[in-house]
Amino acid sequence: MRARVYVTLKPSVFDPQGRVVAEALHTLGYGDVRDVRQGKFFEVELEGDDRAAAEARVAEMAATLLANPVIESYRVEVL
Amino acid sequence: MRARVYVTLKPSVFDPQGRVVAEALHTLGYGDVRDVRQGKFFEVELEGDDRAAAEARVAEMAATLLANPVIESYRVEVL
Amino acid sequence: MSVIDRKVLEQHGVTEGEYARIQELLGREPNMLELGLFSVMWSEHCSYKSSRVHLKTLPTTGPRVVQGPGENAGAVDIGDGLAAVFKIESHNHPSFIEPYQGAATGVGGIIRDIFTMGARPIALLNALRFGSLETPLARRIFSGVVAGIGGYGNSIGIPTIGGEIVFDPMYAGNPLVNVLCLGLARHDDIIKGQASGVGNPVYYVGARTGRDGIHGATMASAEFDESSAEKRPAVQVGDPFMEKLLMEACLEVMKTDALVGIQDMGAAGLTCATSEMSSRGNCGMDVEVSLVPQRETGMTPYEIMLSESQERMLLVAKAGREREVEAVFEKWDLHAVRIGHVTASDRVRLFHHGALVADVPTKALTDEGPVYRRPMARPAWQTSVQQLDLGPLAPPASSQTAFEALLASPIIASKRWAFNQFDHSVGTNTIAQPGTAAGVVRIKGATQGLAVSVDGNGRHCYLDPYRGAMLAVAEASRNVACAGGEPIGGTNNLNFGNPERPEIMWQFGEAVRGIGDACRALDVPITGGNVSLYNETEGRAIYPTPVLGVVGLLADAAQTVTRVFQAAGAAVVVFGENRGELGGSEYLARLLDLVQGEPPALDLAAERALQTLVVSLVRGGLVQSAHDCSDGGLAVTLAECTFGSGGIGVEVALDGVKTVPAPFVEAATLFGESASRVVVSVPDGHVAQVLTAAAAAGVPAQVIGRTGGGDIRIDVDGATTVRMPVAAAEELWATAIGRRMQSAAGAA
Amino acid sequence: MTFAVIVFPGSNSDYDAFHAASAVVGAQASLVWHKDTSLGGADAVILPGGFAHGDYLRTGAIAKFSPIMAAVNSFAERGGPVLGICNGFQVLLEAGLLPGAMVRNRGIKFVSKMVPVRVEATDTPFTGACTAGQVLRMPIAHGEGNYFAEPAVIEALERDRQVVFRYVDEAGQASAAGNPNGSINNIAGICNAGRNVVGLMPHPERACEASLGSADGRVVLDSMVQAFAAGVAGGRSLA
Ligand SMILES: Nc1ncnc2c1ncn2[C@@H]1O[C@H](COP(=O)(O)OP(=O)(O)O)[C@@H](O)[C@H]1O
Ligand SMILES: [Mg+2]
Repeated sequence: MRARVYVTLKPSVFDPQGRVVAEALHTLGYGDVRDVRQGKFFEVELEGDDRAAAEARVAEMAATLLANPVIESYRVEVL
Repeated sequence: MRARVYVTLKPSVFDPQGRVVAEALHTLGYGDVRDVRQGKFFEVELEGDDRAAAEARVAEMAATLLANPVIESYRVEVL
Repeated sequence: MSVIDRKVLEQHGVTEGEYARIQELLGREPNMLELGLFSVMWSEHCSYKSSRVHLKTLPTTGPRVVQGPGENAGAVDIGDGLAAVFKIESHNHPSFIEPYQGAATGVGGIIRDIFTMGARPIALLNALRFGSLETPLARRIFSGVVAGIGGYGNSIGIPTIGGEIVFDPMYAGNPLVNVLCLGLARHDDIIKGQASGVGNPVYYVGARTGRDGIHGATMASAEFDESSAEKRPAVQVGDPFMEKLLMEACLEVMKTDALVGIQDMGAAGLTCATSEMSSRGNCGMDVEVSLVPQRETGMTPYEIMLSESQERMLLVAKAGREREVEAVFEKWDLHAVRIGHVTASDRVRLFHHGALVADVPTKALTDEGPVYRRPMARPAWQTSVQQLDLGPLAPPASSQTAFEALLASPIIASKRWAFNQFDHSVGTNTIAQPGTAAGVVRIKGATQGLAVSVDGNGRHCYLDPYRGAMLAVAEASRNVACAGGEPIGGTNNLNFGNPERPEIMWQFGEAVRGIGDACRALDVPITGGNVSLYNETEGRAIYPTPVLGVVGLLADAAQTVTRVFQAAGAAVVVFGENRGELGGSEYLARLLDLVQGEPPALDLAAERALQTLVVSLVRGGLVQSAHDCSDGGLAVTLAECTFGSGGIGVEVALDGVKTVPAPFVEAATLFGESASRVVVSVPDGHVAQVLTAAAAAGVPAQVIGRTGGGDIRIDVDGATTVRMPVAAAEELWATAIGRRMQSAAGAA
Repeated sequence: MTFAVIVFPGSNSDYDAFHAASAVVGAQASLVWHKDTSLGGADAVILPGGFAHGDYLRTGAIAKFSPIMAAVNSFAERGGPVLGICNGFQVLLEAGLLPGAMVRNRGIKFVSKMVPVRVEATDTPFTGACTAGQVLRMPIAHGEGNYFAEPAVIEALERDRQVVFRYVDEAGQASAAGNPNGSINNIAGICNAGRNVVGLMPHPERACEASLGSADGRVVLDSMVQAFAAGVAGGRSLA
């Protein structure tokens, strides 16, 4: 089984990485870029083939380790 | 318009962060995790509303700046 | 505008008495924005309302003091028209909530305080406290804090040259992250955070303002509880690249004489910067709040004024010189935005799209804040924790076992796991590698060098806050003395619990008294510092933890030594007296699980004589190494002198101290932590001269053995108590923390 | 001779390189702002350490678009000597002046310490004064110094002796224990096919004076000065 966890900074949290990328894109001539936010994702390979179980398990991993609930939110997707 | 660019390390490139996350998950008792790979994504807010144009434009940004073709591959998704 | 009722006041942390005073100062009811301004400026964090009466007693003057407390940082003269500019700052609460960002933004804040003064930051140090390394939470916080400090300081390119780290369950729910930054400026270039010149433009530059950290200033002043929750992001994310741009641009602007004054926006953000700058310059300021660059839409003047977004500066330029100032910022891709001007009034007036939204007398915010002489009471348990009766106890282990346990204790073990994540070589000024001495930097273009050390011992202060604080001053200045630095100035970070509790306030008062007495005796003026109160979780306070930062001046940066033995065949000399004091020692804590007794006695005159002696010996090139004797006592000190030497061992013979019950003689001799001791290694040709100098200075000195061989061997009263190959001991000591962290490889 | 040290907004070892080249080695050095378009007639270029544009995206990723890089490119094409140190190496990789890429250190942590580095090739302008196999002690300070290239590229680099520096252990062996960041084949530095462009992660400019813990790195800058002197004496200018 494979699952993905997408982790993003909460909307209210400042994203310096996105800021710098947006500015670089402006410099490169992409003036139509309004905003960039950067996130990360984890592709997790799991044993077993129970989708629902995998989803729950990966959500648990996200909550404990992969995302920092203080500043980040996450979304789990089973492939 | 909003588009997302997903950037991943090519399979041939060792992913230190993924490995550390996998090890940490094992320590936490998730022995069924076979492998973890970490990627990043960019959420790009663009002016205009031509989906095809946006897709082409964002793909160009990805190729020029957001991904390094030596080690990374990318995928563009218009939302 | 909503009504200001009891609930609103409570949310703002404003008491009814304080509210009455606000009304009196304004001559009317404040509106909500004005209440917000008062609440942050009168918070503990900004007004020092609980601590001020005590801080006033500290010695702050001296012939070298160029800038004492009151500005963004202190400064002391180091000759040739140069000044060392330095200050320490804490970021304890944010680092508990989000270790990486909390520590990173803490580093960012103190760096801004230094370059704001017109000084180029040249070094960072940190003092950290975490819970026991055996717990996952402490490891996670430790790991995040270390990464955060590195992530910020490394990027900007300021070397981290030293620090100290202590692990103790008392800090489990409330870690301490204190960061000291040292900068260098020419006296004439020191710039003050002051506004003046009616009509002069006020500029905002740096990161855009978001809703982050609103109520941050009040957060730092209130205990955690379950509900210190969501609403607004309590965590600020650091942007070291922005800070680097700001630093370079500001230092460049300062070289023009187009600048009047500048201040960073730290705690209480724009509110603090506008009111403090006007207050120092005895003027007023008009600001159009809507001109402030904003990161989010729909921000209210209240949110803009109270935001604590990072990496922002406020500056006042000379009218007519606007283009020059703007051009420098543009060079660095920053946009200085004119948001207001200096006025002849004595008020800060805020406008929103032209409408007056706040109008407050400047000094009311900065100088009229409440000052509390809070009740103090010596805790009932104080006397009992000071009782230490070794009589009924038996030593828990052989000296050899105890020695090995101490070397592997996270408090004593090498901190390389942490400092190998800090860039310490950038800047090409770092003379001593971290872990081998006080941090020492040279000064390019001058002969002088600077040695800096940060020290504190919460356990000592818990047992006796007065003496513990004195010991911290003594240790920090002794450390710089061992590097050949004459202590010339100090800064302090006072980390304590809830000052509304009389026992905590007593600890605070005692500690400040101790710092004052020690600084006076050692001639170390305090030029600034920081107070962090309410360090408790669920009613449990941390150890009272004053952290002292002391700066020492090396007449010649090349004349320095580290703790490391340089050659075999040198005489090993101990200065000072071993009284075998085990009270509050790491030995008792680690091996007997006992935090008990009185901390080691301190004779300040003897301490001063010792430090003066050591500085002169290092400067005279008479000693090859010098190391302060502290945690783990003489045995650990000797072992540390062999570490990093490439395996140069040591053989010494000690007389057992006779002040303890017989079964503890070895332990007290080896691991007792008597203060005012230094171990030096001396080539044979210099021994007589060194002993004569010690005698002349009235410092007890004793040749106890020689360097050489591959072992650490310590005999007490003729019997070998500790014997171990240097390599084995060093391995134990060097890897103790890494081994504990390995099992906890975790999230980045 | 004159070294041009390029200053990106986030460079933090620019003054260190400037100081080493001028005050220590005694050459001329000038700081060149990244928005400039000319190298001002310099004889060698140093891309210094730091975080050129914050490098949150990838190290060196944005720097390749800085105006000065066109001049650096054509200088390199004409055979001019270019040295990329740490972030400068990362910039050279991103700019395609050197092959390969950097990924996060194997241990994912920033690593700052003195390491032994072996000189593998002495026929570059920055290693001419070294002896083959000489081990230099220099500091490293990076979070992304884990050198990667596809196997075919690595093979070609090794075959053509383009590996200029290799991490070694205390015994001088290119062992796993001597590899601080996971770089393939312990690669610490490489050169281009023309051998005039050299990039390395360790910091020679921070190891030019014994008081800083090592003076071993000085030979890298001395090599350049000697190469220049020899070039001028031989009637050809490197630039
Ligand atoms: N422990 C202390 N001893 C001496 N001065 C102190 C101490 N704590 C704070 N100060 C001084 O009080 C002033 C205000 O403190 P500061 O921490 O700079 O406020 P902010 O957090 O807004 O920057 C500074 O001049 C500082 O040096
Ligand atoms: Mg301040």
